Amino acid sequence: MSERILELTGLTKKFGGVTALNEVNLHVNKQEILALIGPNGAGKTTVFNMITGVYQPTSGEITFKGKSLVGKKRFTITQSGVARTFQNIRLWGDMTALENVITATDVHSKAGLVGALFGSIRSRKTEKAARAKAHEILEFIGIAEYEDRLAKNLPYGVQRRLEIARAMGTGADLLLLDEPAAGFNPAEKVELANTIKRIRDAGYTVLLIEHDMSLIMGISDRVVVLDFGVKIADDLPSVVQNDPKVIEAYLGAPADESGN
Amino acid sequence: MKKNMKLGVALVTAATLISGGAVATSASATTYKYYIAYQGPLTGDNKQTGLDEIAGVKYALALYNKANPKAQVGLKQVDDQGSGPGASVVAPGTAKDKSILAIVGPAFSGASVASFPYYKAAGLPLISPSATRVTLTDPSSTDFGGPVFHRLPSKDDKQGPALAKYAIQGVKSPVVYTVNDQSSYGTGLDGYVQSALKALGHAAVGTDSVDGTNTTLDFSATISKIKDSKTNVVIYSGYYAQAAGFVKQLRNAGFTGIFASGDGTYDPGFIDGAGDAAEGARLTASSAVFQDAGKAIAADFKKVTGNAPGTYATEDFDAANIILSCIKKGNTTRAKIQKCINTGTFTGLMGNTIKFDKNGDTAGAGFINAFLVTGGTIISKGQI
Amino acid sequence: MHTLISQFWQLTFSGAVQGFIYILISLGYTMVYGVLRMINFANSEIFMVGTFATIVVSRDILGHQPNSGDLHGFTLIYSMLFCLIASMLASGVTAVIVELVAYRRLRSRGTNRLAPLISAIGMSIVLSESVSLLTAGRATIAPEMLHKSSLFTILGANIRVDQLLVFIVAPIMFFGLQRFVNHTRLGKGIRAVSMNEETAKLMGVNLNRVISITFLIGGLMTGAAAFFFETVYEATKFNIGFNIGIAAFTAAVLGGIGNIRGAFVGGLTLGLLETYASAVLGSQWKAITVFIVLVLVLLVRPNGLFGEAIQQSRV
Amino acid sequence: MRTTNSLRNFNVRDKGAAIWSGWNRLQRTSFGIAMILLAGALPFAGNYSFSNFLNTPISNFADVLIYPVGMFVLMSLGLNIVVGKSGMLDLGYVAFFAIGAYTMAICGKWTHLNTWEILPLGIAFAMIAGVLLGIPTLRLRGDYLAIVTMGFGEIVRITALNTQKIGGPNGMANVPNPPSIHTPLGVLDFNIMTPNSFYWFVLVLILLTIWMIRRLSVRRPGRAWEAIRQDEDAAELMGVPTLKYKIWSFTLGAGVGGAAGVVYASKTLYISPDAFTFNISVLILSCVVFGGIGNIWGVVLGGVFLAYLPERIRFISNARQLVFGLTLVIIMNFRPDGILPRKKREKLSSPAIETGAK
Repeated sequence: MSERILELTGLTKKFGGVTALNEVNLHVNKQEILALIGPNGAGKTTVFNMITGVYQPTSGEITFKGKSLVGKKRFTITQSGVARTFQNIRLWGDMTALENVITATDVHSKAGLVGALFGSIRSRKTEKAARAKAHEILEFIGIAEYEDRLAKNLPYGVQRRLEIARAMGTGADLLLLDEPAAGFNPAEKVELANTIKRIRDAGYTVLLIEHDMSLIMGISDRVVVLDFGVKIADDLPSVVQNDPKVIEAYLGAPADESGN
Repeated sequence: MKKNMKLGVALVTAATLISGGAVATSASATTYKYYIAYQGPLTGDNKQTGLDEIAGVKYALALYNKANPKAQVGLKQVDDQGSGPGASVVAPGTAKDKSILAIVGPAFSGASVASFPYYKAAGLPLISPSATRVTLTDPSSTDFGGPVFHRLPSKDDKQGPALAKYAIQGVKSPVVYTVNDQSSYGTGLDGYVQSALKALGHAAVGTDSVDGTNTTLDFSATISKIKDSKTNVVIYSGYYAQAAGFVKQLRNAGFTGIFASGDGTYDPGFIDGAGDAAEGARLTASSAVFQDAGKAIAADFKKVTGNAPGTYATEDFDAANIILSCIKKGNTTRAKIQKCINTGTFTGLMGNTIKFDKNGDTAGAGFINAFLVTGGTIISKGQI
Repeated sequence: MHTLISQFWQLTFSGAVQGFIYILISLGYTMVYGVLRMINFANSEIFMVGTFATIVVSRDILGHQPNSGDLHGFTLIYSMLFCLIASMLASGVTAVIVELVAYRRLRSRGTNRLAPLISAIGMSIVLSESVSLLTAGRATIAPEMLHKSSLFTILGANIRVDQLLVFIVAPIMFFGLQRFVNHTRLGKGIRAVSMNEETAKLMGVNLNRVISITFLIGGLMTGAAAFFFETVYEATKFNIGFNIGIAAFTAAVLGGIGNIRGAFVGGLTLGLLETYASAVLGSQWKAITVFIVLVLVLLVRPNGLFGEAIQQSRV
Repeated sequence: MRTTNSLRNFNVRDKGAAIWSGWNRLQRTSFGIAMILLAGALPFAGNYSFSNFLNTPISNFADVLIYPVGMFVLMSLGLNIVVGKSGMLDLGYVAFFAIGAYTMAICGKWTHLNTWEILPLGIAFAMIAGVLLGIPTLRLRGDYLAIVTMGFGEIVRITALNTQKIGGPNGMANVPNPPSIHTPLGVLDFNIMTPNSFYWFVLVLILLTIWMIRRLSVRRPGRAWEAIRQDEDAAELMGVPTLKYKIWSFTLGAGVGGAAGVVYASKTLYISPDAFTFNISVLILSCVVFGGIGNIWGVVLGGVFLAYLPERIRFISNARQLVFGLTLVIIMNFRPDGILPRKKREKLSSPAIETGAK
């Protein structure tokens, strides 16, 4: 059994009287691609929001590399090695693609304000290194040709991929990708699947929310299914695919189409 | 395209306005060899004071130019917004403008202090119609304006005791509450009123500072405190517009004691504003309202300036006349006028004699007139 | 402190009267904020216009003279109604004009949030300076309408008829407005826009119209406040709106800006707080007290007392 | 289509940027030096017939260049760090100006320190005030921050107004002028007869501030501010310690305001609470937005224009504030992003690509 990098135990989140997540247990192994799926409103994004500190869990524990993330500030969570993308793209539109990634690499920069001001050698060095690293990431993702373009002017597909690049820029070990293939055509999806695999092979761990089944089945090492805030399956893709509970969740109950 | 054109039009309009305005002023206004300037608030929150004051200067100047068609004198308007920072902006330029022989003003004490360094350096004589802060003529103070500064109103340290004395006159066991408007004038005067009260053995039982630098008209908390302290004399240090609102609410709240106030309130506007509530108010001031000089001259004033004589109109008229009479005697440099003002003896609108002492106060100043609001008019009760 | 105890009910009553005036003005801020998410900086001048409208109507149209004694009977009733309507209309129309001149063009172009703020500040300068030029910067006195006699004394508090009028009518207007917003088609349109502009547009709400009407209603309420202000204080000046505008805006934020119920609580709280602080610490410290309380409230409740959680991240 | 588009997109800024990017280092440096010299020569403009249209009626041109023009530009640049760079609405910026000015007045009168020694103190006190205000309040967003800062500005003014020890409403007079500076070119005196030296000093402060902003803009702090301004949640989730950088931005802005205050007090020799009203905060904010929020040159232009305009049109005395208000409304309506909007750093030479619509 491989090393567990992230572990959620008994995670519960209530919004007022509504229970969005109920006693969810989940773990992510190092260097695996874990897909988190479920119908709309199942609580997938809520899981992301709690891991990254946007919401505080009502109860339960989140452990990343053996340390609890509960109650931590959002930026310290990112600094400790968890980074995410957003379902609705949230790039910094008035920055270039490269700057978007450099800003993320600043997470681990030691350059201070005074150094920046007086151009200390260290500051100049980190600045150069950051630029090189950001460029490298953009190359890796395959969008380096757009690096001088303002993010808001980029084609949609590039924006989605830039989000991933930005998350990688933070130097995170664990990437949380929230519907990275949304709005993609089949060819783009294939390309994205390859990219994600390459990311995993480069040493990252990926936790993925996605709706596209073929994509998930193609790349995931494991699939976790949520329905109404409860985990109903956690297994290999091929097993989950045939799980009657999962099929019922997706097809059997049309009522859960509402909400998010 | 369209956007840029519109912007262009806007910018061109603005530019025309600026340059056209410059042309218009230089073309329409006759140029004079010599000018006197009025410095006071012509814009901003206190502009009504400035507009009242400049009317007095304009009137004096109109009379002078009519009588001396050969040697006319012009007027420059120096707008300091009644504030120190405003004065700091205009004073250097005014000091540099050699055609200005003397200034009527600055109207406000803070603006005066801010202007002094420039006028002292340029030797530009000043006669203020309304700056009453004591330290302006105190050689030991950093606010001292000598030798260029002169003023006509009497100082707060003369008025304060007089006001205190007049306010409690004839009151059996007076219980006094003082209120100021947080302005430089109001707090200054209030300070002298309070120390005078203490000296008279009737120290104020309480004091409050209402926000008079702005436009608050709600005095309910202050009035509650006044009622709570069983006060029978209230002395307000501040300007007439707020004094009117204050006394109205005070009377409405059932206060039946004496309301007294200083020269900031000594204005027909006080009675207009307060109506019946002004009745019985005791006021002090060192001069008489312009209207006392006679109906005919007051009517002429209005005809010439378009304004009825307002606050400090008498002082403005006198200040301008002092400078003009010096010019008439052939003094056409700042230094000569300075000397003329310092040494001369002048006659005021009310026939009073005006002579300045070495610090710039009117010599022998210190007489304060007492007034009582009776039947909707301000009646003089003589010197106090 | 002594005053606060011995004059407690008197202070509470006058504070509440002041508070009710704040409430009506802060509606001008809060309603506009609700639909536009922008501070209507010109609202203080909208108030100022209302105070002048009251005076112009009563003095120049109805021919009442300042200090010529109070009015009685039928004359009193129609004069007051007439002035109230005039003040509300003047402020309402001014508000609509402000929206047209300062906001509409910028809004339709979807610009940054600060441009409308500055153009509203510009409008506010234009309005107050125009009036200042017309009145030569002088205070203008209103004819007396209601005699300021003490009606009765309750718990040691002296209740005056003009204050009582504000005390009764202002809340009625407030609750009327609340009913209007909650129960009429137009009001629902306003609420729809407040919640989500895009969705409201999709639902077929005419955005420009709703926004104009929101400004109009905010202006009407501010105008009513101006009328009450004149009934109680009987004087105005070109810069009268500045202080009271800031106070009302503070009240709106205190209650939770954008929230109508919040305006009520905020306005009332502010009126009382100001009066109590003046009594205890001295009038000169009242503004500071108010701001310190505001900061403390915002630290505990970052969206004001009744604010919706617009601050919460929407990730 | 193409022509109309390029026409619509034509503006001085892009044109200027295109020329600028075509220059080499030497050309840029010499242009910069020429501009600085030109700015330095500005006080003399009033003396020559070809440039005396710049002269202001009543007020003295060289003094106007210090206050309001120089001070407004300096403060606008400082406020731009807060509003333009990191997107926080600060309506109480005047507080830092006041703290600087009162530091100068108090230390100048009551201690033996001179202006040059007080300058760092004034900046430090303003920055400390910035931190103390920032820590609790910078968690608030948008308009809530606006009102809290506005309150802070008023608190500072009212406290000064009611503290008799520092003059109360009477203010403080006789603030000392700075001592002379001995330069290789001669002695630079600072007194009421030498507005030029003050102007040059303010110019140096302005250039230093511009240098600081430009420097920080292309490094980590600038990126962090930019990220915060554009999407604070995303910034926080990408590991930017937003509160820390917001406090930094607030504090640096405060420091610039404090510096302006020290120079102001030392130049005018007299300060009083009415120099620090809410109106000044609003005016400075107007300069920033009017000129072009976030763009240094726009902000400088806005400060120059809005400070200079009321002085230039003094001849219309009463109506000048009205014209000022109208100018704000008109320009904001037609140039909502200011006269010189924020520079978009996209390289003009990169290949055209279709815009990123969904």
